[in-house]
Amino acid sequence: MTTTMDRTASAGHSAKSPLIEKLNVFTAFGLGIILAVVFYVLAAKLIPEDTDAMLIHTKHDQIILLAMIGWFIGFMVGIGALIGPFRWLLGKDLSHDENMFYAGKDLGTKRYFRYTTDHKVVGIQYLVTTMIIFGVGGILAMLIRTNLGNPEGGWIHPQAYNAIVGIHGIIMIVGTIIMITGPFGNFVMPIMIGARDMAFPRLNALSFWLIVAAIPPILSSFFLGGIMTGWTAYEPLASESPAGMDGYIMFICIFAISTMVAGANITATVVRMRARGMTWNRTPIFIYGVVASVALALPAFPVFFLSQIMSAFDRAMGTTFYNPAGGGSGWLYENLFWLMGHPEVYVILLPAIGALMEMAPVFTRRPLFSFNVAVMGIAGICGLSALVWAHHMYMSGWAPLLNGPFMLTTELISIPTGMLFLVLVGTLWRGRLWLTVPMASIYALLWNFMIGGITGIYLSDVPADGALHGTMFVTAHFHYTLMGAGLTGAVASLSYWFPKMTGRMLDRRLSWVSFWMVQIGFNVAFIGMFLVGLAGQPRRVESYNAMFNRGNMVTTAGAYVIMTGMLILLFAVVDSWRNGIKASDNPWFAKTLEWSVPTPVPLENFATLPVVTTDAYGYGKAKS
Amino acid sequence: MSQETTHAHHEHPDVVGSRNRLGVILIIVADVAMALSILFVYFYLKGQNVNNMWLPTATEEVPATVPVSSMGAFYIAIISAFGMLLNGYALKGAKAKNQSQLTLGAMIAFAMSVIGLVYQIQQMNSAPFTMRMGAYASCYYLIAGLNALHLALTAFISLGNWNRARLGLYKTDHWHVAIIQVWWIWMTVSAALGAFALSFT
Amino acid sequence: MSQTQTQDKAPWWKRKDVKETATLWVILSVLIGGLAGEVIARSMGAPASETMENTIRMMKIFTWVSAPVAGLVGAIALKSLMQKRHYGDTPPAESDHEIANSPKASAVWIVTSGLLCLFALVFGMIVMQEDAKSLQAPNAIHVNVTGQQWLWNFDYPDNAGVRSHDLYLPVDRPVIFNVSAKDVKHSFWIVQMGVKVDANPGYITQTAVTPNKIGVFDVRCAELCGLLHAYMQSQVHVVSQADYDAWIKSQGGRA
Amino acid sequence: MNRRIVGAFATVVLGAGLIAGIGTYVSAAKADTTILDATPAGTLETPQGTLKHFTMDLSIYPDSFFKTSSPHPDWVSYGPSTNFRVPAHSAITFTMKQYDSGEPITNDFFARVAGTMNGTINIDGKDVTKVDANTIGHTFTVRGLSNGKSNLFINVPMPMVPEDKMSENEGEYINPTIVKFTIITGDAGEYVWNCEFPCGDGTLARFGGPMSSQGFMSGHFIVTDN
Repeated sequence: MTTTMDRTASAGHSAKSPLIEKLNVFTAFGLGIILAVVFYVLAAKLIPEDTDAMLIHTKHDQIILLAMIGWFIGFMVGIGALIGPFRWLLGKDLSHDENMFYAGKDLGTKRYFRYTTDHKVVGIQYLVTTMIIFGVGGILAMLIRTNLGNPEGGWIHPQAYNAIVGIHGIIMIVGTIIMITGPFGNFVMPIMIGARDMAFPRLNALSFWLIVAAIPPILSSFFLGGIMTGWTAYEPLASESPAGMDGYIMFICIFAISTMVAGANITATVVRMRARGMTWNRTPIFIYGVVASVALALPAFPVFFLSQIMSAFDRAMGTTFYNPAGGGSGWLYENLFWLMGHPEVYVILLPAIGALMEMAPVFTRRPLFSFNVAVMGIAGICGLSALVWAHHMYMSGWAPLLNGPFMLTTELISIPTGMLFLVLVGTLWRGRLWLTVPMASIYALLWNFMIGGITGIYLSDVPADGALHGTMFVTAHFHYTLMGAGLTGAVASLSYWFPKMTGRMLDRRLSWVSFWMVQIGFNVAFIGMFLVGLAGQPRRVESYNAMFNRGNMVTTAGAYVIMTGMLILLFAVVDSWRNGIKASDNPWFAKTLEWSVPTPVPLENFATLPVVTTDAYGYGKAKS
Repeated sequence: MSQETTHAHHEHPDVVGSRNRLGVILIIVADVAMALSILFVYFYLKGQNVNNMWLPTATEEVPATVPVSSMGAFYIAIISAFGMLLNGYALKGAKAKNQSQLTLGAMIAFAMSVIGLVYQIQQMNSAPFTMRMGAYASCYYLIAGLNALHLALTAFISLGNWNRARLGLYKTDHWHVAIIQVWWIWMTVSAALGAFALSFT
Repeated sequence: MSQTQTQDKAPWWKRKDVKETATLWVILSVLIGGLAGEVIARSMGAPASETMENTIRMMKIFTWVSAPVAGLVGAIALKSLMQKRHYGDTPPAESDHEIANSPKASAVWIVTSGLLCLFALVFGMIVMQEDAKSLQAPNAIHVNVTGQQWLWNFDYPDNAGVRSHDLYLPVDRPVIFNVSAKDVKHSFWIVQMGVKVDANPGYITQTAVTPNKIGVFDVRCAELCGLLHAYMQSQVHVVSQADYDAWIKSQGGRA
Repeated sequence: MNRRIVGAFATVVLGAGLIAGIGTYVSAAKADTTILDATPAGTLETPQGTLKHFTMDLSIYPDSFFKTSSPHPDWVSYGPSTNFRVPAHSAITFTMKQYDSGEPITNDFFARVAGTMNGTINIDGKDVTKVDANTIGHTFTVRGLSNGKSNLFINVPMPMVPEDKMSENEGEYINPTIVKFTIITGDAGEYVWNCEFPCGDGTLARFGGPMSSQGFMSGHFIVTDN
């Protein structure tokens, strides 16, 4: 049982272990690299050579995968993730002192580089990691756009271009999945529900360090021939690709475990650890967004995990799950992938919309309009999103008769999505708008998500999908939802919770400049992309017909504006974190619990646990 | 708005137990999703039979793939069921504060998991085909692999359980044993599901 | 406060802000529907089949149907933005009314969006059925399409032995494509005819279309298929029946 | 105030610089950057009149040991380069020395000659329009983007060298199949070519490895105006 509680009263068996104090990110990287090299060398020596009779050569993939598994084991041992389970096995549970060390009671900088269980430390770790991931993904995006500046491409050659497209895609998907549940779900959520920590603090640290362990494999794929398949890694193309694909497989497998662990942890925390009096009716809407998201990920990601395990077996063991020559099916992969893939976009969106719905009452100074409808919307999206996966496969020909039913479920999902729009505009209606970056972000979300949503209606329609599937139109559509709606929500969350997380205000002028540059650049870029998509430019092409040149130039120009805006935001974050104006405990005069604790938030959040008597949206109501 | 209630360090074992139980159930939900997808893989590939390669016929170099009986897989499920019953017996002992019953049950449950694991590995080694030989063979190893992984995990958990029982750590509260029982139940069900799938060839 | 009182007396639809919002709604809806519909129709270019004509018309109709929803959201958002703004480091006074929900508004919203959904679904189904007619046409010609990294080639089983790199089709006659692939997934897409189906190794998938315009159109691969995916393109030459017969003959087939 | 403007500006400059640096690195790290130019050889009478004539000599090796720094010395490869530059509206005569063995081709469409002058190729002195689909070594297949310009399509199948005739002499292959053909180029543009015979042994559909990597069995085919 790796989920053993650490704060239980199991005194008496606490042999002082200096080991846990020695392990940190450096020992983890050291041990990871050592084991990777050892595994690589041993595998290269011991595994028999491929014979000519084998249809699929497997040795190279076996070596690469084993080296990556070596890295993974070494890293997790080196960071100290296995100490807890083995101490449980030995019957020597962690003592109070050891748990306090894990929680980072010294409050020093070092705890950010250790297996620290304090949810606030994990939140900051996630925040920085997410920013690094977006940095890498953003650099790749700029390379893509620069290459597409002229129709003949050629600045980057096709192989590197495909690798860049694939890694940009998957790393951004992972970045957007963790961008809100990671930093804010961890830092803010437990305080918001009046808890002292997460339900399983050690699992919390585990979920973060798993992500760190997953990043080197995906980056290594640059040097192993790249990911030639785009982020979807469709089979059988993935089986044909060079060893870079193994990096993708490893990345996804580790990330899926991280998501599962985080999902169980966050859900258990919210279900079991809300403050006294915080009934479901008084639970802030952001909590609903986060829980819906991770609860949706919980059954979805294991399917993805399995699909990649099978890819790994096809590549390294010669199985034939996807290889048609041996009875495998590409449609099988598509089904498994999209069974995860469609819920996943709502995994990304729900926390972002939840966060903006949380901010709407604060910045309009009036109650959230129709809390029940908001909850129904979130629940409806959650439920339906598991039934719509095959709309990604209308054109795959796997089951033409099912196109009708999937068209039905897909179009139904616009009803709960519409409910969320109703809640947002209902809250804005006749409110007193306090114009801050989060407030403006709500407008940006309404605009972007409306475009993303309506273009989604075209795509959900089978005949229109016949013209649009696989074109830049689709790319623009999901950038509108994931970036225009999702990332906007994440940036708003950053500027909203920044004072609580760092004790300082995010620089107002710079964040406004960044907001406008990103939003304008974004709309210019992706409206240009809609146009070339409608005109028939396929996705993921390194070179295109000269007739699409103008639209692509517009998109590339917009992308440069986004880049400038994002870099300004990066500077604003770094600069404000160090030198920003000191923030008060509750700079937005909001009513959720996280603003009731002092900044910086003490180790156990609350000196005395709160009892909740009303919901958090009592603006204006107080007077009546 | 707020007042002193409980202090975190002295939570009641039942509170901690119920929270852990929920956590484990949620993780099992994820595992259920994976096990069900494996069944989906099995039946999908069987139904599609692409290029007639679900059970390939003999060629010059490779003999035909002959499916194995699902009885082996059912035996694994039966061994798991025994383990589950014995862990249940241990749980009863813990509830009745019967230390020897607890230790005995936990020990034999651990033994069952090891027996199951060894038997499963032996089955994989003695299968009359390799995993390269068509879709059925690939799926067979996938299901067997899931069982082996589950059993290895079970062995780890039940070893810890036995050790902790032996050390007398369950004298005050026994929610660990109860949660392990949840896992055993799922282990048994998933083994039975795999065996059920393998009975269609 | 006095404003609130006067507002409370008048029925809601006669209130000034409601009237302004309604005006804004109408203006925005027309703007969105007109502009977006026009942009879509222009961008998608001249259709070369009825399927594509249907698709463009349907997308225009969907645009007009969603325009009022987008317009309403836009109108309320804009109206709220126009009336009471507040800047600074401290919050404005709390709102002077306390509408925390409105079951009536929510119900109307949900029912309306449900109806729009239903409309989109039924409309889509009808068009889908119409497009599928070519698939059942008795006088259809068959073309076997093979995708291979990174080229298309076409076989004409009605004229055994005729094979080509560029597709040749007679105008106004239904064509059924039997699509497959040799290695990985590709997606067979005739851009101006609005039809597309994936080419899967190990399977044969079908799609059908009736070209209704003479000219040269594009075949592109719409599914990332590896190194030279971007270059996996061919042309469709839609010609008159006589020219088609002549072409078949020139390729060694019987016309 | 000042610090903020300078800082933000510096961040943007640094960020853009970083991206430019990485881009330049990636752009420079092409697997095969050399371009082989066609050699002038007077004029040639063609069905399209007298055109300027050029020649180009290529070889296909069963492994790429001949390259001084091949990342995969055991992969099949074209040589001496995989990027070719030829002038527009001219006749180009290719001489291919094919040293590799072969097998039946998976798609016999590519056993037929297309796009050459007179629709024929010359194999060891004989003019043919197609090659036995069971004994293909490799193909040379050029295609263009349908840009509304010339829609180039050339397919030249090259027969295999039978295993018993394949012989080596001090690391050099001898006994090639020699395939000669002439093409007439159209408008300028950047096209690509690749081999359509699946020769990536040990990969799915044998289209991975050298088939899916730049610089072995595919490359650019550049038609220039001058």
